[in-house]
Amino acid sequence: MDKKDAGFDRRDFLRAAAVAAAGGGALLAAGAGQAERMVWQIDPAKCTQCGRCATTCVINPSAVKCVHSTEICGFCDLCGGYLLPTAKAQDTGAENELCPVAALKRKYVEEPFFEYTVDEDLCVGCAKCVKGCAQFGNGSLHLQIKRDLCLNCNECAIARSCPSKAVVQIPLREAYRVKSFGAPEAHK
Amino acid sequence: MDQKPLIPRWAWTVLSAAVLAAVVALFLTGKPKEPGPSFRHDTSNFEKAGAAQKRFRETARFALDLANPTGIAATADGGLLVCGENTLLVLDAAGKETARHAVAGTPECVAQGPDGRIYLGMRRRVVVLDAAGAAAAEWPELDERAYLTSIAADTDCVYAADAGNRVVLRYGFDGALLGEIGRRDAAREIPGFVVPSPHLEVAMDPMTGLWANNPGRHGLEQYRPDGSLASSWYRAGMTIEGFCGCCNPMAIAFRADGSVVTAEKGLVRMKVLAPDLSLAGVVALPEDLGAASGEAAAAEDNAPVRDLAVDAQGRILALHGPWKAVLVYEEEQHAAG
Amino acid sequence: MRRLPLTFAVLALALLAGGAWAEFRFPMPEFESGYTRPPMHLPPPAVTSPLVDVALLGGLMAVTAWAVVKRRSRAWVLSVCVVSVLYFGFYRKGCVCSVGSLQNVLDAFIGSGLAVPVVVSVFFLLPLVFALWFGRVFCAAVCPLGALQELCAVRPVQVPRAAEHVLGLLAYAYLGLTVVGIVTGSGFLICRYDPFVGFFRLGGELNLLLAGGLLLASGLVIARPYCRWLCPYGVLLRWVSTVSKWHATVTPASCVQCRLCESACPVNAIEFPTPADRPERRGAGVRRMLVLGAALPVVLLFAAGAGWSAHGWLARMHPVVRLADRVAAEDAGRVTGTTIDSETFRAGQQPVAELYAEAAGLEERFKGAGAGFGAFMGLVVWGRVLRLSRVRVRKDYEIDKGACVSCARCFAYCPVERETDAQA
Amino acid sequence: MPKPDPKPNRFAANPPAWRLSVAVAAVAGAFCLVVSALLVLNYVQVQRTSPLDNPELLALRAKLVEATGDDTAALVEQVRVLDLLARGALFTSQETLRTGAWALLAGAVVLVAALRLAARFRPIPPAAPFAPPPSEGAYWLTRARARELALFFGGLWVVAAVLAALFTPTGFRELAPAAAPAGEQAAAAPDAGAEAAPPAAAAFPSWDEVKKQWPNFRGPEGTGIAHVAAAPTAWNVETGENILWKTEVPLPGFSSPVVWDDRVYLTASDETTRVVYCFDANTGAKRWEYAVGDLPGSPGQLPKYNEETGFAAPTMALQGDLAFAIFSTGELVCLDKEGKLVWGKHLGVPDNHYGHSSSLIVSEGVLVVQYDQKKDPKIFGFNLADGSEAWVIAREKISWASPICPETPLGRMLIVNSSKDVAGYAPGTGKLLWQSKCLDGEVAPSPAYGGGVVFVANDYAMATALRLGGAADAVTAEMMWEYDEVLPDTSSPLVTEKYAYLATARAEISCLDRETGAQVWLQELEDGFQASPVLAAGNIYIVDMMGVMTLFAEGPEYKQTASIPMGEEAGATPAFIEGRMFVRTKANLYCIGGK
Repeated sequence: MDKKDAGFDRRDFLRAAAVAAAGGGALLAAGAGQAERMVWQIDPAKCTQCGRCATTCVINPSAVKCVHSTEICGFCDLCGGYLLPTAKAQDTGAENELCPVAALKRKYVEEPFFEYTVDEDLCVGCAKCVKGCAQFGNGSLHLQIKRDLCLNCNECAIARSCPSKAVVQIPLREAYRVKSFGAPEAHK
Repeated sequence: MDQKPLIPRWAWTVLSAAVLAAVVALFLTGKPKEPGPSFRHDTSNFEKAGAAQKRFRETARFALDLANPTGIAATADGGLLVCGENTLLVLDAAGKETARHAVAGTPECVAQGPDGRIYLGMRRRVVVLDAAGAAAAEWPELDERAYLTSIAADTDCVYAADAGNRVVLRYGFDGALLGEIGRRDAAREIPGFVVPSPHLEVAMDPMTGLWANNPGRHGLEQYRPDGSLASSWYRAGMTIEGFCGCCNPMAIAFRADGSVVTAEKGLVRMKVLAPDLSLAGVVALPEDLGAASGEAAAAEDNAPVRDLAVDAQGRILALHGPWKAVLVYEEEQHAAG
Repeated sequence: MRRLPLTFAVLALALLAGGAWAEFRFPMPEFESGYTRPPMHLPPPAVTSPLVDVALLGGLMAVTAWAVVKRRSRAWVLSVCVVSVLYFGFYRKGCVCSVGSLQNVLDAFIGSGLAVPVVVSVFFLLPLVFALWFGRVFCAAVCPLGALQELCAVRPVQVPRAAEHVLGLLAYAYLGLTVVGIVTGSGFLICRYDPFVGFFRLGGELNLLLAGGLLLASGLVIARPYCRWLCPYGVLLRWVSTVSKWHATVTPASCVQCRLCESACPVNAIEFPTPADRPERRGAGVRRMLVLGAALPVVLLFAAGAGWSAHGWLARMHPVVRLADRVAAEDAGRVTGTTIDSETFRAGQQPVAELYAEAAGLEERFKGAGAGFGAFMGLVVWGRVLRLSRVRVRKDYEIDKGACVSCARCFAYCPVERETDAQA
Repeated sequence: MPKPDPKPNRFAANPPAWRLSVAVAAVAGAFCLVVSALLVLNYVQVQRTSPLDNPELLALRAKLVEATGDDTAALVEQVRVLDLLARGALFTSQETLRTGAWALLAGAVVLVAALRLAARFRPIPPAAPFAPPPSEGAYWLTRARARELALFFGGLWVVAAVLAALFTPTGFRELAPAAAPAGEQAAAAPDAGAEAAPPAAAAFPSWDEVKKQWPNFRGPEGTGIAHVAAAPTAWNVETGENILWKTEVPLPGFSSPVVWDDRVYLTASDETTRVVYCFDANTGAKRWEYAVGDLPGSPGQLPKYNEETGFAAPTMALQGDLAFAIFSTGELVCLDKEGKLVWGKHLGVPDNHYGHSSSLIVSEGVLVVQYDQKKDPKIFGFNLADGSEAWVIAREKISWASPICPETPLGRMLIVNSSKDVAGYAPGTGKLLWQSKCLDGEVAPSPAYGGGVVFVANDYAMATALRLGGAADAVTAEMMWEYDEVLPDTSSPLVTEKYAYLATARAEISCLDRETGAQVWLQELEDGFQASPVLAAGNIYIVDMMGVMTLFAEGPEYKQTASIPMGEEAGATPAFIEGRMFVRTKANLYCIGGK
């Protein structure tokens, strides 16, 4: 064994000092522990429905799904989010559906209302329906990053490619920015 | 083990360098896939649709000195009434302000009766002014849910559209509530109004038949004074012929020839339907009304056209909220020169 | 701005908070059939306790340190490798990562100033602290990237030392670029170009997967190419490790100069004893050192200049500059059609002039950053040259503490080791 | 007897085991190769065209849109079938990727394990890399070579950097937004009779000279600031007190008077005629009048005559002996001091539902014509001498405001409102310097400027103050504050040392703090304002629609100096030269003097 390893010498002191300094620095960086757990979310107000959420997420299919705030839904028969603008009939025929993967489901409620729900197993987060709903309807459909699917990458690939900077990092407790009357609700 | 390795050591240098070069190259050349046509929804062409059928052009614009105009109506003498925050404006045919009456509260809609009296639909009650604009009467307050959005008068009664309760109220000139029209009633085969937001409209056709829009069903319904459904017409669709989205048509007005002018929100446009309700011509498209999807205003207010009227000269008057102006449209041939 | 009537305004405010249309709506249609609307499906995040991560990180490094320094057993090191690849790799999907944490810490100080979660700063510091006492035990087995490569390094060969020295410069460049990226707010390069994370996630961008595959495949014979020649965090560990206290040694006792370990080290970390005779007169060596030392400032200036001159190219790593490029090209008719970004920009409120101004401002920042980067690289290259010119007499086979990743291969090659084991 | 070795000999070979593991490795390797090849193939396919973008399907959908009647049903069927296939394809390909990945992972694990065993069972026994101890030189040689290589690569870095510098487009500074280059010389029409352009145009007067004059709408810079030491504060049109002269103006017009030396100019019009009047500034006698005749490029057709605007809404601009006038018909003329046409042109009937009303201004030897209209709005810069185009700026929106051209710390700047934004241009070149989308609606008020602050306002929009900053070649305009209490619909704002003033059609005048936008005071008067306020000798002058001229002190509280009826309606902004004021009312032009 090397002699100078015995006991606590100058080098050890320097090491300890270095560690202390680094530790202090780290705490500084951590804002003295103020830093909360941040998660990625889409700001529905900024989203311009470019469709990149479907293609740029690191997982496949994307962790971004369409969510539906039924409290601002019109339950219209002619739904801009469900039907192609060129649709010849208002039914569930594939030729009339806007959703490329038929993830948006339509169910008759009562004359003249229809319920629309999203099948997240199919949804790829392309925002086609979101745009249709915003343009022709109430804007009750919108995209959101599903926390259970998202890997919460250090640098979100979607955020990087989002042309309208709609993907933002927010504290977990504020997570799920969904459209609704009133303020964005926490998910509990 | 032999002295000379069978692979010379410089080979490893080459291999390592090559691998690193390849890796860096891969880093620099990678780019994510862009969404294809199946993932992109291009709606712009629907804003342009109908440009070919334009039969009208804007011939004048009356700027209004009025905070937040809400309703417009044509008067018998060729002038027009515009109501807004605490105010009722009287304009002449040239759009010059001839009188201004203070009103308590914001009328949502205005109409003139056969006797020249002016009926203002406040949120929950009807206020009556005489021809000179002096307060004449105030009709009883309606219930909490009430939300009057449109008012019209014919020779023997006044009709007020209550969007909150989804019915049209029929009043006598004295303010007596004579009846309710349009409440859902399977027995009388009345489908009932579907009104997600306050855009229930009533209008009188030249033969003083009562018409109302049914926004949720994208169409028009004609009622007899007794409240029975005379006829109904719906055309849902995003093409220029149809009505789409929430609450369209959101405003209607009849022209002398019995054709009807309609205004839409969301996909903001104005059209004229012939008496047989086929598309007779397009009046204005989103870009004419500052509501093309590119424009910032589009996001701010998706129903810029607040109300419609047709004046004695047959001109179409559209009340543009954000611009605080009355847009005057005339049919092409008349407007020439 | 329009003055909305009161009700509109009130609801508008409420709605704008949720980002919906600023528009009056009646409550949902009341359904006669007694239908009630379905709730939104908003599942909570799949959170794994950060404590587990930290505990495992510390624990595994402790085990590795023990295995390398005390137990001197490669078997242990390999088993830790397996554990960390399974947990940090496949289970945590490579996204709690010391290598990446470097960026968050930098970002906190010289970047956006966003506070760093405590866990992240711990992940950044712990390996460095361990390196300070035990050398790069983190690289040895705990870093999922290193562990993966270690497992794949089946029959390593020795790359000529000259090549080793030169290729090693690449890692410094990567580190430098990472810093540039963070100073200028261009994003986290290390995360973007992590070649192995794709494997842990069983999918990802093709180019990165290919790159990773290439590295692993070549890694069968060229041990740990990423660690040695690319890893930016490795550079820090390298620095710290050179002053580590109880770093592993080839031989447990005194060296018998049997030369058996010469071929043992896959990363050229075993320094040979210097031959008795000098290559040149002492004076010559000294003079060279002096010349090199004197030239340093000039070199730095020159390198900084070179870096500065490359700012235009570097600036293209920033999305805004690329967008401005695109818009300019479209306006000048150099390109046809539009991209999603340019369309979105044109639909937005920002005037073109402003975009150009922003881009211009960024280019300014890149001038500084580029100069700094250049100077850094100049320093690195020159430092390497100086180190290679220094003549230091070595009697034994020693470990280059900086380069050694404590993979524990060499122990088995040392006869003294076997002696001591036998006596044990 | 020796204890058993705790670490078994790691260099003991085991040929059979080796053979086995090699065999396994070979199989696993082959498997991995195949699988990864397939995966890459699948991946690339899906990447290139997503199954959903199947061109055939897209084509069918397009066809279906057009389709009518009987062929529809068949098409629908096809679409449904293809659509199902496409979606199937998408999900299967994703499934394939997933399973493939797992398979590859398994294969890789086996491969690596087998290889490791193989290596284990046929180890390379420890041995010196080369039998003879390294030749004495060899050791140093390696280091020397390493050193040289390092240097060489250092060199490579530099070269790379320099190459990078050479081959990247850089410098967004140069990348100024497109201002259309000086177009081909537009048809300018020197009057047949007139002698060549007068020298006045060639050498244009100094700024100090211009400051003494009232060459265009709202004074020398167009900012409503009069550079006079004294201005009349008391007069009476009935008694004639301090009225130096009064002249009847035959035809109506909303344009404001402009003054150069001893000449006062006006434009006027009715449905059929457009006239330029020149009066003697000292006597009020009409020197000459020029009725606009047929100009080159004239479509021979007039726009709809709008009582509200008339054809004579735009105010003229002067430069030495040259007088420039534009009418709402699109007719633009340049007259000399004798009233002879130097040049004239027709800019085309403006597509404008109220009628064109933007006034002219001359700066840096260029006549600026803001010609914002519905279709293809433009700003022209014409050379004074011959009316040839110096530059043209393509614009986006219609407007009724007038350009101003103040001297800013960043040089003389042309500041222009449109119905969407306010923008700054270099008057010499028409190059866009900055732009801010802070306006909306139909903008008639012109921008105001003072001490580095640009102030714009419009009804149904906002009042916004912007601070000019940055460098002359990279001007920035950052928003300081907004205000929307009371807003003007035609009257232009005014910015002074400390304050910004607004006058509205609802007869309100509000004074705001220039730095903070805080409302300092708000005063309600009798009648609404169309004309714009002017600061002259410490008082702010503004005339309301009913023709009452109000004077109040420039300052933190409303102190009315005087309120004097002009006897009839007035829509024009008064003109000031030292000690005198020129006021146009509905039918008259007054020159007012006195202390």
